[in-house]
Amino acid sequence: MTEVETLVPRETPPDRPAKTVKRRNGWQVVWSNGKARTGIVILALFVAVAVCAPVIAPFNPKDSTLPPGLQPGGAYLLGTTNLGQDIFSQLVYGAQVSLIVGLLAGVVVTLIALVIGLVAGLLQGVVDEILSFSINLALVVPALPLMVTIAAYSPVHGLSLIIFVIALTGWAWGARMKRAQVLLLRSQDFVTAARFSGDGLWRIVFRELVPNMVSLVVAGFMGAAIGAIGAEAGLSFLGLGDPSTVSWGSMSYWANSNGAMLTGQWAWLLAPGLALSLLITALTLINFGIDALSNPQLREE
Amino acid sequence: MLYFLRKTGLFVLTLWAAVTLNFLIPRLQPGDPAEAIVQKLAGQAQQVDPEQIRAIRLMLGVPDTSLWNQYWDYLNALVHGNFGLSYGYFPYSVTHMIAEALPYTLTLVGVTQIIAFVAGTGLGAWAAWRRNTKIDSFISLGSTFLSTLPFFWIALMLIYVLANTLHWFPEGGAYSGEIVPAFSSGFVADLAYHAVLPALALLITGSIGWILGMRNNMVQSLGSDYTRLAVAKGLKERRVAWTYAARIALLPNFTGFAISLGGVFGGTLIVEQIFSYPGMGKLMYDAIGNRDFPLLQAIFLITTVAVLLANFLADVLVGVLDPRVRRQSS
Amino acid sequence: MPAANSIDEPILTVKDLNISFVSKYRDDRQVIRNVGFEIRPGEFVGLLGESGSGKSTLGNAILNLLTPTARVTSGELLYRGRNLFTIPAEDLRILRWSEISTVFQSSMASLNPVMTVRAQMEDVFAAHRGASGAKREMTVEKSLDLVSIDHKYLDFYPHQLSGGMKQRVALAMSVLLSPDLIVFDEPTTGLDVVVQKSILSRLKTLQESMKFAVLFISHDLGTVMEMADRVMIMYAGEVVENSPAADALSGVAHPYTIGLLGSYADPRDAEINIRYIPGRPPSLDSVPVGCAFADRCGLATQECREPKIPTAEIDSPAGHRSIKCVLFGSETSDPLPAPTIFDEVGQQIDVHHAALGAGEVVCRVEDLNKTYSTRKGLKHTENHAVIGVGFELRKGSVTALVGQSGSGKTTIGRILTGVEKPSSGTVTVAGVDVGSLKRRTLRNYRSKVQLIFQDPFQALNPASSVGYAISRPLVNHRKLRGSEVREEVDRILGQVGLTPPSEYRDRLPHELSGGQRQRVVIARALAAQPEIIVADEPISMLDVSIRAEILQVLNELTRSNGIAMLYITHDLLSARLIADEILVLHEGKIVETGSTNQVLTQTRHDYTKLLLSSIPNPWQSRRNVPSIPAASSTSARA
Amino acid sequence: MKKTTKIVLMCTGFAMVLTGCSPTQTVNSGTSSGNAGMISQLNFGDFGGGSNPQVNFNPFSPNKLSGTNLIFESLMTTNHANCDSVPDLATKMTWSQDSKTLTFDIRDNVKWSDGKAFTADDAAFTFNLMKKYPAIDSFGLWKVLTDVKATGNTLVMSFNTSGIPFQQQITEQMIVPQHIFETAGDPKTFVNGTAIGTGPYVLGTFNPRQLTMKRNADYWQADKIKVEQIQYTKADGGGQVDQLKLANGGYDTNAMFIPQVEQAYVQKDPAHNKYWFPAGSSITLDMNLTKKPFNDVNFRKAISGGIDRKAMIDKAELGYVTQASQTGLKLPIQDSWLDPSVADKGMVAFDASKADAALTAAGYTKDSSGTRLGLDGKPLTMSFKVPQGWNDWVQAAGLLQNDMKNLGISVDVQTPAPSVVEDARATGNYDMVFGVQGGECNMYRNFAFPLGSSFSAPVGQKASSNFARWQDPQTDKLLGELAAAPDADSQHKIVSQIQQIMVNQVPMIPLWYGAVWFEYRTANAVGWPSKDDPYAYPGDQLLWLTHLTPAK
Repeated sequence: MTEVETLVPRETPPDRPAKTVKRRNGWQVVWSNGKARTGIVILALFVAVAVCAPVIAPFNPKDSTLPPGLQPGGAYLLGTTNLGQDIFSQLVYGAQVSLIVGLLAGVVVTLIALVIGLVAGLLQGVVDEILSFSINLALVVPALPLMVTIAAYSPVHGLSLIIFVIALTGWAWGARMKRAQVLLLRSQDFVTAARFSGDGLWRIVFRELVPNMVSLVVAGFMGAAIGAIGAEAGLSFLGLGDPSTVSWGSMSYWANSNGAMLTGQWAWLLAPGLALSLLITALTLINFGIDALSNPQLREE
Repeated sequence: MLYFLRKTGLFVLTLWAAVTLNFLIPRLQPGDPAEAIVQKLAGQAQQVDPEQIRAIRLMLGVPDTSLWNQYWDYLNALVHGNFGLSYGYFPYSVTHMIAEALPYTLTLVGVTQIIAFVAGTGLGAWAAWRRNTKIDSFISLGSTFLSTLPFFWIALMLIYVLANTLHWFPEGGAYSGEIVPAFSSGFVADLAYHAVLPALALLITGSIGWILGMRNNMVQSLGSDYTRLAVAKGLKERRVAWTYAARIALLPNFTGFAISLGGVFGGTLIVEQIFSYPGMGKLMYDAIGNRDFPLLQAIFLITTVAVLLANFLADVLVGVLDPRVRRQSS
Repeated sequence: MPAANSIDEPILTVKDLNISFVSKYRDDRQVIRNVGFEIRPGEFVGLLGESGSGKSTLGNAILNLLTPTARVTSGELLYRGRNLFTIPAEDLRILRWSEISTVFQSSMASLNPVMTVRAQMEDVFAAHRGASGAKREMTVEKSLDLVSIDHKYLDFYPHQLSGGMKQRVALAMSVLLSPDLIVFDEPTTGLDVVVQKSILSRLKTLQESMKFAVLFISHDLGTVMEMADRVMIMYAGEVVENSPAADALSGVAHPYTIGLLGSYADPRDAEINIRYIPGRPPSLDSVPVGCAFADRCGLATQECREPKIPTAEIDSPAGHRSIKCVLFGSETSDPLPAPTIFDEVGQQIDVHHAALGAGEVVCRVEDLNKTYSTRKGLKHTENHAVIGVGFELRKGSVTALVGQSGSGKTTIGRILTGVEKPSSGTVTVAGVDVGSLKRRTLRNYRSKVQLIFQDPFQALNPASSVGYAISRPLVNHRKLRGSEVREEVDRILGQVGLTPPSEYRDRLPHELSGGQRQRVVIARALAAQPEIIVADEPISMLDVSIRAEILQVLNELTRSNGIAMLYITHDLLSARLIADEILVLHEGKIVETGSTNQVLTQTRHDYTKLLLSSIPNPWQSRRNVPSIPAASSTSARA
Repeated sequence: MKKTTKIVLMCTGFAMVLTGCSPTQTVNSGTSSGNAGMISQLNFGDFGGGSNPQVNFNPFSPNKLSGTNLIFESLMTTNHANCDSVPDLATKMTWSQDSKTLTFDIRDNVKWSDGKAFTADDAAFTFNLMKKYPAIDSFGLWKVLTDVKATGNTLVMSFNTSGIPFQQQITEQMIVPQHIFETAGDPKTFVNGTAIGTGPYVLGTFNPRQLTMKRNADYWQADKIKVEQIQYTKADGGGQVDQLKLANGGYDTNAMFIPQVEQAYVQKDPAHNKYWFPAGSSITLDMNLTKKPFNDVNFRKAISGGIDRKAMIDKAELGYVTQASQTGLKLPIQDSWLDPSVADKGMVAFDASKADAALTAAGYTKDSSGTRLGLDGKPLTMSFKVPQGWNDWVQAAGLLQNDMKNLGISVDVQTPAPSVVEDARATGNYDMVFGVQGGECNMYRNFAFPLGSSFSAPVGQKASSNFARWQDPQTDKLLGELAAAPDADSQHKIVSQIQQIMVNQVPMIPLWYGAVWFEYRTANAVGWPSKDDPYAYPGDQLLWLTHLTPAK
């Protein structure tokens, strides 16, 4: 082994009080990572914008009573759409959709993955075989075509559909990771020890296994959220989202189909793409910090 | 032996499940291909004569038997490799349409996937080898940033800048209309010329995953004892970097690469859509719009089987490349 | 081969070396502090230290393989006069392996898993085509002959070789270019004792024939002392003693050296005496002013807390000694301290024994068999892990189950705890056959049987506090509630020596040292008030200086609580210390059994003899040195 | 590795530019050089066939490529600008007194492009083929036809009822060569690659990117055809890219939607870039008349006045269209059919407060929070299904949603896939949808499809075209009379009565006339039909192709 010094935890002699021991919890590890810190700040800004959208946005994003097709400038920071809607206001409100999709789809995907991973990892035999098979199946069925097909044929379009589609196609990878992690953890001595301490299955799951999967779960959540935000934008761009919601994806869709490139309405096309990019950058940066939680080798020294 | 049997059994089972899913998904939704065709013909400014729908339904032979019967017919037809006639391109057969589209996708996406993998892996390895230098931050931060840009957005920007503004490349299509598609040098050059922009879009986004993945793996393998021992052995840098660090770091990427090559058969929907590239992705998008079940099913099937096969082959191949796995599987 | 005239010129000189780990986010940690030493041609130098002492960093520094976060802040590393830190990269590359080669700790990880043994060995020649003719005489095949490995293994991949074989390959590889210096970094850690012994003797033979110098880095003083001409003892980043091995064993040495040596004895001796050093090495973040060892040293005086600790340079008949301790003064003329004063170093362990056959039988194992069957294709192989084993565990007494890895000792432990079912035979506890227990009843059974694990780092949930871990058996098995639980947790923490309990109750495992963790593991086992404790190698992962301490805790608690303990180990010395009865297990069968004394002093079976000979004993190969000087004086006092 | 590969690719790209391997923008519109008085080539844009067009010049196929209608001709051509039938392969058409026999005089001296003579037998064969294969009888002609026979140079068709409603479908049926189709097997799956026809053009070259049609020198009125070659180019990327190409003058004519046409197209080349978006069918608001509150005529009437059609026209439709008349007629082309008693030509004025009052008067009161209540006292909510991707409709629906909100009615705009909307509409599983109604020359078809009870079905079963499920004996009676009405006068009378039903009963709410997209350039050819000279409709290609002359 290399660097024994960095891997061995700091030790305190029993006769010396432990006051010098600083506990670095998960949040501190993430925050101590410069990239992650930047990401958190950007994300916080987005959240603030989304929450305060009614205050920040000068117009109702769906209000189509403004003069249509204006170039950026003046009262209309980024111009107006062909329908006479304020692009800047749409951009501000779009943050809401992206964040909500990211959050909800992330939670749903993570929950499905966690439950399936836990069950498959804990129960051996037929249940595990079936679940592992489903995981492998879900991994090989091409996600994008499936997503597009379901989205295209769904009788209802809207955020819930997008979240449903993302969840349906996105859970398998996380489930596989979590199953592997459970298999690894359940063979650990401390799990055996908990059994010898008389703990029941549920307590072992929630006190011994789950807490040790936190970084994996959080990283999985971030990954799912990033994927969901991207997928929402992609589906919306293909016109498979809900065109009446104001999201960055649907803005791009409308900009593209209404010839923003043609009429030189740059801001209409550029802004949502850049906003998306910035949000995903923020989440990716935070994920670096979370990686450091689970993989000390990546910690910034 | 048992390992192989088990693997094959699983493969067949997965195949069956995928085939069944392919059958079910398009059919679980309402809608009628004949209506879709008539609607498309009529557009928004012409009223539709109900007789037309009847006639087209008659023409396509849209099945009206039970789902169960359709399923058996479907399985039966599959076994015989008969995918039937496309609805959207009636009277052309599904096989014909796929044979038309597949070469474009395979060359464009296949070639770019390979280039993306080679380039991405190389860049990732280079960044890891020079880790914590400017080159490393340039490569890893640059690719991280690019990876956050929405794919369609990159494609649109490429079109705008390189095609619309600078006129360096055509906006879309696989070749220009004047040229007769044939295996002539002129046509191949024209194909390549048209493929530049979509390939660029695919390369930009496609190589990022490999860059970041390779960099991570390689950083780990560089820290490993066998690499450090290789340095201690006084091996030349190149030898250490490639034979020791990169070779092992490459293995986990390899499976992913094989699977992505399998995915090539499905085309890349968004690229082909934006660049109107006549490949499998665009064919599928049209098939969805046309409710062209026979075509859609076949595309799904090909894609899934390709991914499955690639997965299977990747397992075998990794077994060849990685003696550790070889032993477990023998 | 070093030229004859350079025999006294050091080949490697380290001068005033300081190394720090630097980080953007915390203060630099100085891990190597003012280290200087020399290695002469053909010399066998041992570098000793516990985990965290900086010995591996020092080894890496000599190979110039420091990780990017480690910075050499000052000092020189001279190889035959050339500073390896500053010579051009290509010169360094050429020098590597042809002059200095190495064997890493774990060949599991140090051999490239995707290259054959031959390819990895031939790589060396390819990289050093310019090596002189003499060095080319060695071939891959010859080198394998040197370590007695069949040539067919050349075309094998590392994972197809056993751990011992891999280490032999690594050894063969290290001599390919006949280097003048080989750095061994814990080369036998993790290997079975018997294998370890054979590799070390092979190394010794090779070194004697090829005359290369060796820097042997290890935590195991016993092993090193057997082989080394000279030993360097590291503590908290400093070399506190650098002496000929014979001098280090003379009983007059740095108190830390004395303390470390206290952990060794010959288990066959009628009366043995083991000492341990209480406390832990300081954290490298806050090394105390003055002598870093002062906090643990029974001989520490005010002088030891002064910032400048002098290094005594002493010439002895065996060679030169450098000792950084105020007891030795600073001038060569200063007299050596008297041997007797070192009696105050460390603490003697105090263990009790029960008479053989005393105490009621709580567990009876009869004709136990365990067969694992594996199917590989159509081939069906059976592996008999345990064959016809029978023994009894008695209240308040300790039974040691001794054997090599793979002897089936762990399987017996797992069957006894109900984790696995026997193929045949019975394990009877309180009239119930353990093998017949079902899920529900097994849970009850576990309140009677507890486990102590080998690896304290794995045995505690990193996410739960110490208090939580200990409270679970109390709640589940003893049905305690509320404040009862809390009081009992505190009481048990006190029992295992983690006082004051309030200091430890809410800590997370990573905030504890290895020894403290093992105490927590013991506390958790005790909390269930079991009748039987199965301890599986409970000290093998701990630092040498504190092993005895944990043994003492175990011994004390089982006896005072009237618990029957099955102590599973490969180490006869530790068995000698706490067991009343020893069962020697070899290939699934018990080959020898009897009272501890009987087994060790009237050894009948060859296998037991082999195990005994594998125990590192610093004094064994140096019969000229008086046997166990510290022991004689303290046993007189006891 | 990456670097080198990329450079190679770039080099191929550049090399082609340098060696003149033409980039797209030179794939330009046609030129008028060449033979004096001739136009050497015009570029017509897309030629259909999906993303990967395959050879298909079978006039019976729904997937036939554009240009098929330049290869084949019909007996008569309808001028959609004034609904006149213009002689083509037939020189004359005569109805019998009872409207049950139709006689065509077939033109002499017409040749198939392979040199064989065209005869009345070819025409008879064409119709009888449709009898044999009902799948290619797109308009169900053989429901009313009983016999088609060629005698000399006349073609006689017999009907079991009045054939007048089918006149346009019969005259417009493209006539195929018997000598090719009788050996071609099943006409459903025949792709007709040789494309032998009588029309002004013959097939030039085809690949999935480009289709060219060459002038047929043997065409019976070849002297009127000045365009030597027509080139169709596959639309790249649809939307933006194609629009850009149009704006840059890449097409001589095209039929595509282009946003902000003045700014994005005309302004790019004001001298040559022109457009004319004449009216097509009415885009209507179809309400499910089996449901409350749509079954209440007062409700329908009231909300009709509360819809700001002008906003829809200006915003969703970018001002390209005009308001549709409540009469169901396509104005101003069908002005002559207008019942003079209908006020304002049936143009419903937007008056939100009046609509509000009317709703209240009809019993739809508002509660304290301004929510409109139904007659049952529950808040009025309704869904509006709009096909996903039909963007102008989606935007118009959004505007309607606003209008309804102002009336206190909440409308939930849903945008499922088009097929889902169709399915919902056909089975009556909807509240509100957009419809495309009328606009044809034949008044029976205009009103029968949306209003005839025989085209309806109970909720749950698929209706064929009367999706609103208007069931009215009076309407059915009028439609029956209209189908049989032999002369213009009687037809006018009946249509007036139907207009009264439309205006008073409001079975559907026409909103605007769907635009027929038509952009054209006068750089190479002049004589296009236009707003100022609407001698033909954009779809009447044969009519305007015979009018085009080279630009000066």
